[in-house]
Amino acid sequence: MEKVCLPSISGKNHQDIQHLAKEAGVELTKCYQCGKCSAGCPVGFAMDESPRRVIRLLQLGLLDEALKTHSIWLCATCDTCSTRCPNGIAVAALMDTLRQEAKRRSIITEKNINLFNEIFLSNVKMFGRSPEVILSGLYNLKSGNLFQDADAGSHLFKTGKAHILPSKIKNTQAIKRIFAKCLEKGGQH
Amino acid sequence: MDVIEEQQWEPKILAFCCNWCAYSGADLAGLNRMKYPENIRILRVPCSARVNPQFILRAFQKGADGVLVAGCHPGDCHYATGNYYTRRRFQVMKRLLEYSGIDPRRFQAKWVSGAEADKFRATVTKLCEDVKAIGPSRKLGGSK
Amino acid sequence: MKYAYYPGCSLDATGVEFDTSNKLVAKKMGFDLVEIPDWNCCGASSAHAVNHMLALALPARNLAIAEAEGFDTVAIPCAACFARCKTTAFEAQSSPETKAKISDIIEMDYQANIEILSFLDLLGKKIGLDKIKPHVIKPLTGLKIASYYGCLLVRPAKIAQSDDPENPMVMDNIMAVLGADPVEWGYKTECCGASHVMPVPKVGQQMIHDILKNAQINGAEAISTACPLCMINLDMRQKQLNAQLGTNFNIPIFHFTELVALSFGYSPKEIGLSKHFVSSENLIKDTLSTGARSDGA
Amino acid sequence: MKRIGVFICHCGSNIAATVDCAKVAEAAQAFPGVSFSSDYKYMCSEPGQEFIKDSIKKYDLNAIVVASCTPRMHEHTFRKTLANGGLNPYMFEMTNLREQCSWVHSDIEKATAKAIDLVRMSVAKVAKNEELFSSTIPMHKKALVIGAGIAGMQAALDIADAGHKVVLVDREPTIGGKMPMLDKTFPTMDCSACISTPKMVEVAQHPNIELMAYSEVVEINGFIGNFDVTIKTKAKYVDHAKCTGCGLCETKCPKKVPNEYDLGMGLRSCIYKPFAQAVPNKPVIDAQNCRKLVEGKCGVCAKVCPTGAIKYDDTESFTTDTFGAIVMATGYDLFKWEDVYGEYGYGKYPDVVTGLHFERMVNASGPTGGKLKRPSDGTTPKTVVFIKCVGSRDSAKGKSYCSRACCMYTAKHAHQFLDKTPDGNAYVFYMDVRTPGKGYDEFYESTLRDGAVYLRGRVSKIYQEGGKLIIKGEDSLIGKQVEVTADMVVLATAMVPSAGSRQLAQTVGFLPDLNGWYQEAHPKLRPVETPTAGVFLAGACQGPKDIPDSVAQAGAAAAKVCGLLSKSQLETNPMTAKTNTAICSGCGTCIPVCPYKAIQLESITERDHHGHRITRNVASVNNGLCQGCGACTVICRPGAIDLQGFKNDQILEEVDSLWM
Amino acid sequence: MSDTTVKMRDIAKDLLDKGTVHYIIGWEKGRFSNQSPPAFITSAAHADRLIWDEYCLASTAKYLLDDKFPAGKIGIFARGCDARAINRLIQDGQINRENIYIVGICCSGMKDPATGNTADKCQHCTHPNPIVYDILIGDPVPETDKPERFKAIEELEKLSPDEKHAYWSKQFEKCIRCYACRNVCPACNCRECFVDQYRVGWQGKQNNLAENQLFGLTRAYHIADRCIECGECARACPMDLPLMELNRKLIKDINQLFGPYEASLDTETTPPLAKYHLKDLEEFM
Repeated sequence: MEKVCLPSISGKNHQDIQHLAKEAGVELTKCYQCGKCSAGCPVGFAMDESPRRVIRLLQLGLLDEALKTHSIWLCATCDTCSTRCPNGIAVAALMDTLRQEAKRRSIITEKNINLFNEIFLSNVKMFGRSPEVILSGLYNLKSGNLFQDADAGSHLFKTGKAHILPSKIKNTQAIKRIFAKCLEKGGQH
Repeated sequence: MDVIEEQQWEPKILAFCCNWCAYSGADLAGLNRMKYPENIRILRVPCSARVNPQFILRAFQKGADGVLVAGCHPGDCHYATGNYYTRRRFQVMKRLLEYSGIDPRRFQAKWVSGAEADKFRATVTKLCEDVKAIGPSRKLGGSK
Repeated sequence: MKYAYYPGCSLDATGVEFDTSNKLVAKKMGFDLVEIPDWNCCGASSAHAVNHMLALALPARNLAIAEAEGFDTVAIPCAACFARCKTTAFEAQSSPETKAKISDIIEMDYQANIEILSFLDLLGKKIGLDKIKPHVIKPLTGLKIASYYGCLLVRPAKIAQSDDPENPMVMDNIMAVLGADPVEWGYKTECCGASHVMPVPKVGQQMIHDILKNAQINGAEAISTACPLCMINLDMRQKQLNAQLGTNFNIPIFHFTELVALSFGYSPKEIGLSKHFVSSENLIKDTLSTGARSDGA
Repeated sequence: MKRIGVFICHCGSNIAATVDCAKVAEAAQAFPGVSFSSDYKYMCSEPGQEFIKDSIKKYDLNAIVVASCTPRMHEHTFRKTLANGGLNPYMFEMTNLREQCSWVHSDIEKATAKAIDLVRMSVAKVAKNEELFSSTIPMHKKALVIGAGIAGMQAALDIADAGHKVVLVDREPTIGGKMPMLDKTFPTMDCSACISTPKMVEVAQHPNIELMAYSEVVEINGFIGNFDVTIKTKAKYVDHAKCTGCGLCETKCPKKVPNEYDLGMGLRSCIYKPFAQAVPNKPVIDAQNCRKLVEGKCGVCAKVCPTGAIKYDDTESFTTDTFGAIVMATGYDLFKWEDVYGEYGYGKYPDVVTGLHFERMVNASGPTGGKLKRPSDGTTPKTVVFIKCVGSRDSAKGKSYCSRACCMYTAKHAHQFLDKTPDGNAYVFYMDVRTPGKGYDEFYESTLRDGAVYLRGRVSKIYQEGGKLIIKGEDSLIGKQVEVTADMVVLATAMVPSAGSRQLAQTVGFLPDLNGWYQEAHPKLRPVETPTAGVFLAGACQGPKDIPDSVAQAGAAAAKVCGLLSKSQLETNPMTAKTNTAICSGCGTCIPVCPYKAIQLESITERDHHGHRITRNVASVNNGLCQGCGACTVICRPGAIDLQGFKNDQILEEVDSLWM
Repeated sequence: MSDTTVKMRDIAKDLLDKGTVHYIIGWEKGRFSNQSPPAFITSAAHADRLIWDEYCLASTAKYLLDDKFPAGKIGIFARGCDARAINRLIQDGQINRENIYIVGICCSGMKDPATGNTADKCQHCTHPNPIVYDILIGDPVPETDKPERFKAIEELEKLSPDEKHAYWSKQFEKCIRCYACRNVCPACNCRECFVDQYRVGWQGKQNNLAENQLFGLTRAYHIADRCIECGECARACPMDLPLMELNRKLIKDINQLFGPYEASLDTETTPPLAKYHLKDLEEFM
């Protein structure tokens, strides 16, 4: 069993955590660790640390540990937790914020999810839309599991649910500028 | 005013204290031999809700350098709800005073329980320091 | 009546028959769906995972265009798109700074005053059941249907503003009007895993599995959805699940408007039901025939 | 013209060490109205007081200022001195030179200057003092107890045993409240009915207690010692004077409806007693459902009644009485979880019940005869999940507070279930286990030994799958999700103030706290008093409580009441508000501000300046109710209503005196 | 002659003929074309004296105080401001709704006799249409809540303490303590004003800056949560003190602190300073 030494909150950590909490619009001290969030989490079974424990880590000032969890990537943002939290804590929003922070610090515990997101957004950036075929195609290519969903793929083409040529919007420049501006803002809210 | 007066000047600060909390808080400060400036003059009232904002106006008119209204914390009022009215009255009066050119630091309202001797000491000490920093009050409307 | 219409990327591809049926229903009920000119992807389901501002800006552009076109309501079939747009509107309305920041980024004036409705609420609430009823000529009598809402149509409650975050009834009510028989079940609003099936298949599959299982146990013959992603997940994955988890799922999944269109008398062909992975041919046949019988009787 | 005497006390060296008392006395000599001024070593000492009395005679003084310690210490002492010296005790002001001057300062010069100012203030004030006389108000030696649950009954019995008359009112057809509904009581597990029903009988038979069941307090006027109360007794449609309680009518009544007493799980007839040991043990007719009263048909009960007690034309009746003191004992209700807990099924699932349902089910006199059966299909549950804090400690959906009793009764329920179902599984979802009470934690431990499995975590969702209930939770101690497949779920729902208690509080004239519980006058020192003099609190109406605490508090309230009723009259504090009718324009702004409802408009008749007789309203203060806070005096723009002892002119003089 | 005038006269005749009222308060043409002072019409014969033009500046309501116990009903013409004033007097228990018959007039604002521009008191009017009446003349004119009426206050708030002090000193130097502001104010309906209570000594008699300002601030505080913004005080002031800048400051703060509130829109709502909320803003901790 690994040991946690307290006080662990270096001033830096403390500030960062306060900042992240504020960005996510949550008050960490409100959480009394009842676990209702984690109890109902549909992805919970796959998480390494339950959402409750991620919050606990932050309460104890263990920011890096929190950012290293797979949970923040696995969260599907379904918001079941936030809806049921007896203290009205926006748990899912916190997960988003932590994920973004983790990415900023390039702590990426779920490479595939991150990859998926990147491809998705690069498509949007390129075409203004997200052509599913290209998405899955590219994804399979880069993630190396080439034949994932190949069977389904054929059906999609047969039924005209998927076209080789991506639909794209006219004013792709507008989208590119949006991306530029947002990313330069570093995702800060 | 000329320099000599400046040096001799000691502010006079009037403090309205409710009998049940603030006044006994002040008593406790005495019991504990805490020290605070001599400039404070305590006026005892049954409840902070007895303090008519006109008394404050009057004090400033006569030349008070600072005024404090102190009562029980909300919820602890000996008369159940008195200090809730105090709160509303002086939130309004405080703004009116500021609006009419009285430095906001000259008037303070504070909740001081019978146990908060040190809070009483700290409050009056701070008020006194502030007032000394601002300098003598020009009477309400009055020329210096 | 005219409504701005934001199909979203999926309806342009895997969800094409959702788009078709929406338009058929609109045609029959006599309201126009005007596609937002040159609309872009709303960013779901990745933008919010990466960059907060981006997640607001992408939807905002579409909404701003719709506002500029002078629409007061936009109808959104895809739950994910709906959620992103709602969130954007919510954050813009609750903070002028955010609104300003957004407008600056998209280089358009975004008012955040256009009403955002899921296609589900448009039919079930705004237009209303009583307007649907008269067009039902082929009732889906006795079809045991589980209405599946997923997450984003009902949560976060204060943003989605659905009828109930835990036990929504809009779709069930619509199904009842169509003559179908809505099933009481526990997974109405559980999450289907969204895009997780791609990057983390094991996780996604488990989530889909639980939903199908609960529907099956509660005696559903089919599941009705209101989101192309939920649809594709529940429909396309059944084969895989059966292969990998040894289940025997064969539950037809529908876009809820397909069922509406069906009851309005459109043929499965017109709607494009054949595009589904799990065939609904027999189920439809039986249902409509019982429906016909009950009409005759 | 005032002839003021000023006496500066050294208090040994307590004051004299930092304040030049002689100098202060000398300065005081010059203040307007001062005829005599002196300092003295110990004013409060016997000779010191004599000195004051002598000086009063010698210098013909008619107002006194003593500058010594805090008035909170010796104001009373010196008032007596004045009285003995032949002056009205209120012609007195006290200057606090010790606690608020000498003890907190060290610079003698500055401290002395301040002391002079402080004395000047007192002199300025006393110059405006007027003689005050406290009046007396009669004490009606009779108490009203509202609510006849265990707390109300206990309070009533204690007061009655002390020899005072008590009227005990309850809105239900029977007294007893919730306690008789329970099966067993923790931690001793003695039968709840066995200890509560004898009390009910005792109450009914007590010569000093008048029982008014099926009645409600509708109006309260007056004040401590003299509360005029109107009580409404609902129509019973049965003449209890004639009725012998034989119960024949109940057996013959053709229509059966769900029984409130069993929370709708059992049936009762439309002429009914809530339960077998009800007190009074005589039936009432439920007018909403009785066929005779609704449709005009039937009338069976009248036909079978051997004493002709049935009275279909019965109407509600009103009685008025005067009481010296009132005890509020209105108890609690259970939080309506069905309205908000969608994740638990909004009450759609029949096998998700509350703790009170469980009590009725395991109770031998309950709807299932003490057999635990699933409401849905009547089968015996093998696996039961207990969920704590439903509505408690839940600021999002319920109440932020802890309901205090749930941890214990849940432990009791788990124990009872395992007791009845040896091969059963009991799972308890909890956030904390709170067992502060004699023998409480031991009881909880024993429940663990019985085999109850405690899981630390709030349940996120309950749903039905087949005939079973699936409960999704987290065991936060191992950080894993747990899914329990159960036959039945028992919710420990929060306690909330009983319906209508807020309105009743307003009738009495005090405000409940933010959660609707009755607010005690002081959380530490006056826990059973209310801000309204003469009104006391017993039991859960003041906040969630278990039976022992309720009974204890009832005893305390009773003691306070007895203390009051032992007096034949009360002396009022003369420092109360008073209206100057010449100035009062009757605007009534002061009325809502008074926390004691002490101010009313009364109409007076006088001649106006044209000499016409006119009748107009003015504010009048009831000095039985007025506690002298002065809130009204500030809201009164022309100062028509003023506080004796702290009059506007007195305070203005004090203020002015500082800048003479 | 405006048809409102015609209606006024007809109604007045009718009410007096029928004896519904034993006199009626309105306006008549004064000595000068730009003055229409109040008129008390006691018989139908004189009803034609009544007039409605852009110079009916005076409030009619306050006159009701002079006849608190009338022999019969009093008729009164009332615009938005007069109607609120009547509500004020009713809520303060000074007059009886049963004793008065209100003829409401929808008002589109008066002119300043001096300049001919819209009168100051009307510029910021939020309720030109009477909120209480027995019969109504004219069609309601559009109402807005005129947030800009607080502009001047916000400007003053920006000044430094010294600048504020200087500003108000300059104003109250002018005050001659004629009490016209009090005499026209419908919220000033005490039997004896604090300034006249020499025995208690709320207020010194001297006419100097200190006493003047004490009076000004006290009066403002007295009507803080009851001022109906009729602007009569400022209009009546012979020395042109900007009295509404005091009253509106209090109204503005009260709105911000205790929630939106406009005095005398009804006769039931308790004024904000006569009540409280447990969750009121807490700044004295």
